[in-house]
Amino acid sequence: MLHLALFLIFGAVCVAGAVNLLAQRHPINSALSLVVVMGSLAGEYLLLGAEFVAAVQVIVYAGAIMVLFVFVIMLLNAGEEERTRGSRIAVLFGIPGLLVGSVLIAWVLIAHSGTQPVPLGALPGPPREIAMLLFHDFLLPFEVTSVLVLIAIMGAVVLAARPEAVEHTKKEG
Amino acid sequence: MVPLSYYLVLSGILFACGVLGFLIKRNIITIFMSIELMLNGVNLSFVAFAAQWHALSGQVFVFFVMVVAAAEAAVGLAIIIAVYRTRETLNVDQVNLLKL
Amino acid sequence: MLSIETFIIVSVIKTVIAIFVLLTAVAYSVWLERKVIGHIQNRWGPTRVGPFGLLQPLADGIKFLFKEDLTPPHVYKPLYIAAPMLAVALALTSIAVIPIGNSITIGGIQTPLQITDVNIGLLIILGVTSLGVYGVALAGWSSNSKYSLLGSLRASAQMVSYEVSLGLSLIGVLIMSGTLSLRGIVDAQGGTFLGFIPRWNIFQGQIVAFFIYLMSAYAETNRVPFDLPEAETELVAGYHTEYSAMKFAMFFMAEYVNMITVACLATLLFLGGWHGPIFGPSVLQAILPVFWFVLKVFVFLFIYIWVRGTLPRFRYDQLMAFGWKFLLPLAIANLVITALIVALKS
Amino acid sequence: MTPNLNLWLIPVLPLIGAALNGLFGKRLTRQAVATVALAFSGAAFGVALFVATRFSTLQLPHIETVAQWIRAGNFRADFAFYLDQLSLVMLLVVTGVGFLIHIYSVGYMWEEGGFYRFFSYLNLFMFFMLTLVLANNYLVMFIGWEGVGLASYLLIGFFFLRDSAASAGKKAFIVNRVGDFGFLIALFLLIKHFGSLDFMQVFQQVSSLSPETAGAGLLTAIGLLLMVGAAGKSAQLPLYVWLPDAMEGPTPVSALIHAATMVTAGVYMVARSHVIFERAPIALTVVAIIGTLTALFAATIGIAQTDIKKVLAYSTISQLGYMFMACGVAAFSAAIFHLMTHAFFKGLLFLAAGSVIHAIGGEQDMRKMGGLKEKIPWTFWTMTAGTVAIAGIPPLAGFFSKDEILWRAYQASWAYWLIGLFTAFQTSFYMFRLWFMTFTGSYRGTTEEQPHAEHAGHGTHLGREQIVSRAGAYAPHGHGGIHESPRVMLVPLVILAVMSIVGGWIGIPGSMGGGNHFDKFLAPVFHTSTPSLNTQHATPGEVAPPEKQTEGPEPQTSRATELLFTGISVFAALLGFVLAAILYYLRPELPDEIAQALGGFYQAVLNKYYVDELYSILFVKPLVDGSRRILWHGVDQSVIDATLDDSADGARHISDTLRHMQSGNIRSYAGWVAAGAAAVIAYMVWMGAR
Repeated sequence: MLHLALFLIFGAVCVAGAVNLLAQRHPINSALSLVVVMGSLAGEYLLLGAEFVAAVQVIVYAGAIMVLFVFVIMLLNAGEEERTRGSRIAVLFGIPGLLVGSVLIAWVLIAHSGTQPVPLGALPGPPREIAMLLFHDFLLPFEVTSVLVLIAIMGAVVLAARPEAVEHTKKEG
Repeated sequence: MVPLSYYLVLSGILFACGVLGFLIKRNIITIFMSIELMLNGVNLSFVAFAAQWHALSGQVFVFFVMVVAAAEAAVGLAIIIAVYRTRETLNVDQVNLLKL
Repeated sequence: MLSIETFIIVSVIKTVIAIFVLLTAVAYSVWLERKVIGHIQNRWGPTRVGPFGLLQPLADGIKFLFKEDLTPPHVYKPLYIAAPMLAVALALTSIAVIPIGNSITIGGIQTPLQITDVNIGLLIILGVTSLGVYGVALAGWSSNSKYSLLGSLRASAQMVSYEVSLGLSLIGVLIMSGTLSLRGIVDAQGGTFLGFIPRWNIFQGQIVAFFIYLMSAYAETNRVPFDLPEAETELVAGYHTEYSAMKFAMFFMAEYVNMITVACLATLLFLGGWHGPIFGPSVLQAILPVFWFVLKVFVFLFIYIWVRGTLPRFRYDQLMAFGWKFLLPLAIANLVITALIVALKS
Repeated sequence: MTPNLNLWLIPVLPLIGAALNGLFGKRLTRQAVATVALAFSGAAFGVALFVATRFSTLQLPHIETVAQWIRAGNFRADFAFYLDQLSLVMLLVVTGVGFLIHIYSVGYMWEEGGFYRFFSYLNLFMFFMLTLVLANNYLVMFIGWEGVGLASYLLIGFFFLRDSAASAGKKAFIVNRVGDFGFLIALFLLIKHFGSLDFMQVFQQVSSLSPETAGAGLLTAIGLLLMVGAAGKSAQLPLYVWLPDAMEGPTPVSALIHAATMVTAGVYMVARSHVIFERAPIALTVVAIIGTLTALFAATIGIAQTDIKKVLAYSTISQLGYMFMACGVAAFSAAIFHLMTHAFFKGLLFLAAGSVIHAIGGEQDMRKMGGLKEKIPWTFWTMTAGTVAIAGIPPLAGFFSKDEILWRAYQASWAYWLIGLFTAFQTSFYMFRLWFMTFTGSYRGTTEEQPHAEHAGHGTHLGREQIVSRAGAYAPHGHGGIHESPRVMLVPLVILAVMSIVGGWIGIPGSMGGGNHFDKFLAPVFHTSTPSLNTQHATPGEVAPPEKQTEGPEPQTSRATELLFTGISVFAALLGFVLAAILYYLRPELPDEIAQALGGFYQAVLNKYYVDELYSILFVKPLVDGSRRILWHGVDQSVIDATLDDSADGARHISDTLRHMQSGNIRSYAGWVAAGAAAVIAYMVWMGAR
């Protein structure tokens, strides 16, 4: 009972945040509502027992990635988005397509909703086991992603640095 | 006790919101956030299925998704900065040099 | 096992006590700071209100409360108002998982000296502190003034960068103790070597990590020598330039709460928590651990103030270079070495 | 347990040499190139000799598998080498003669451009030939088979700036294709019916079959097809036409490839597959007939030729005919024997002819030679040895082998013998004709002032190499004037001369008190035809079982007759000598009168019976025209190209309209993606629902 209530609360906050993300016209509001979504998702994870995932969700997503977003928004001093009619296709095809797709998926889920319920804290993901999986079974993907991150860092530096800045650092060596 | 399908519906809704944002928003940064939203929706389904099948690997995949998302955010935001520097706008409708 | 009701009641009581104690501590750490800085700078510090100015914090509080709460024009109101609340709320949240002593039994109800004991307490603290950035950033951005914006940009950049080395410095300790629960970490530090050296992590080779943590913590809390966000000489008062009265007080509180939080964290992770010589009658034995804990936190805070009284401020590029080019590699090296040693031992 | 002899070394060594020369030869000096080539071919020869010494210790056949190659279901073909008496003989012949000719070539080719190219090709040829000889299954054999074809193509067209050379190379290649076609089909049949190409397995299964004495069958088909391949490679009727043109290549090449080794590959192959042939009497008869006719036919042409190398070429063809005749009468060991001796004296003859040409500055027309005896004594004497040997005058090599063949042929059918005898007569006639025209009488050429025709001919080719060659040219011997060849060319001549004198003595038939060791040596290879004995007797005019000779002492009666026949063939040879002497030494004006008398027939012979023209009318022209009209203009241009172009245009038009989808607007793209995703989901749901 409490479980379902918590689920519904978090879920409601989640959906509200997502909708708000779309409704808001100022990027920073969207960003904050996304943070809210992530926070409540962390709550959902806790309900599912994935405490470690929840914590990392908060630290990485809310604490790092979204901070980056906010940071960029502040840096570029992005204002309200103006309403331009750029793309008819997005409206003509995309939204109907999206509706069709989601309706179909919903139908499938409802049709097969005979899934047995998940108890509270169904699968506790203690850091130790996750570490075992991450550093033992999934070692190769882990390393690959680390390389990916490295590349991403360098790419970000190269992309964002002003040419003259790059020259400057080159001179400095 | 919450049926698994609830979680899946929730993640589906989040994903759909992400797609919708991609479709209707003009601001590059917001569109980018929509992507993150989709990723989150997927993550939720990952964790839900992990709980369903008692397989921790589902949660591990969430970490991979997060890492990818982080990398993507770093590069993407850098790109956004570069675009803004050259085009003086964040409106995707005005960043359409790729057309024929 | 407690029933839900008692659990909730006990939790509420503990929360109230914790917040009260914390805010008092904040108030008196401000007082302490002014005193110590005063003496360092060969002044007296506050003396007028009460003996040794002991009531000074109270006076300050009252002043803040009754000041006019003015909102400058052109600010983005929702966030302008939300920011300080966010800051202080997050700051207070992180205290929830900090244990200050072993569990005690009162009226047959046995409860830990901690609002709640979760086995990923450390992660929660990290998460909350990482969220603390928002308060600063939004405050600066929403108050729509260049000083605030610059201050907040600096603040958020600084916090994000130093958070990395902070987290990395902690991982060494985690490897040593093998748990994420703060209580577990403290328990892992019980006992002594050779009878007289306590088994604190700082004595177990985490000394480097400790100092990395120290510096990162200063940066996290925007304290001297890393107080760039509110560098009076450059940007009037940094991100809270436009704030006044209670909103400003909230930031003020948030800063000191954060100080105390990191001090507690340092105590728990490096200085052996509430471990210390236990002796005397049972009452004393019940009190002593808490006493040791508070003592250590106090020492840490004193160092904070001492540093502020001593060191000059960094330049911004120096700050970033220091964080990324010195602390981070050092932390990684420490982590690797610790991991190797532990692996070789086991 | 048999020791591992590392047989793979023997082919691979020349390959290494070829690679070295081919890759780096351009930068190396001629000395270095020659050293490399000689070193590696010599090494191969050395290994072959070593193998020969260890041969007695082996249990035969000795098979060494180097690597797996093909494993498809039950079918498997490995890179494996197969050593028995037969392949040992071939091995020694190929490596030995090959090595000698390598040495010779150093002197002969010294001032040609593309020196390194030549030796690289030559080593490459050695590699493939040895692969062919040592192959353990038909597939590896086929590799070598094709490889030697390639090498001969490259070497015939060595002076590829001369159209005649280039086209000769092409001709050789294409004609060989016809033969290889037959060979391939034979291989397919083998795979289909025996599921293997491995010699051992195939032969075991075959020998379990009963001979197809009554009517043709599978084995007959295989045999005939193999014979087609052999005819292509060994220049038998009707596929012999490429060999005379192959004389466009440098003379050492003619000696090595088109006399000593490659052209005998067909004989070797037939001998190797003797198990099949012995059970396909019809095929065997065909082999014999083809061989006989070829021998006769080529000999008659050879009589009228005036180009020294052409004469030798046709004589090669006819000698090969002999070998096939021997195979056809199941006298395989005799065939191989003749193959060996032929390798000696024909190699010798070619090299000597090369020496002559070289001496008088590239002139190949015998009518412009004469009286060279004193001028180039070494060449003269060695050539004499070769001529006598091929003419079949005892006790030289050619005599024994040819005599063996004739005797066996007689045992099979007197017709073979008669034609063979006539051919032998012709052989000695035209060989001595060549001999007289070249060395006796008075010199009819004018070499003093004319430059090296052959070399001048190549003077045009490969400017850069030409410069190099000029740089190194004229070093060994100054030009102008008739001169003996350098020692490096003479030594191989002498060795081969000796071989062609004594080479036959290892096969002296029992009738002449010899032990006929060669036959006995090869006996184990060819003794598998025992089961087919009786049936062969049952069919008159059919193969005489070789065991008659190999097993035990032969009956006295046949010995007397054999001696008689020997005498007859020797007499025929001498007759040819005398006739040649009369016509070309004593009364040199006679031949023209005879030619006048014969008239048309002489013209026909002179023009090789117009066979080339016939072929070009029958096959070449229709093929070319058909290809041009139908395949090129018809199919290629108006069907394939047209469809291609039209589809390309269509694609361009469609994309011209479609590209408007690419508005460059991210959201539009997102829209497409969403629609597509919806479609995919719908499809999957539909599938799931069904």
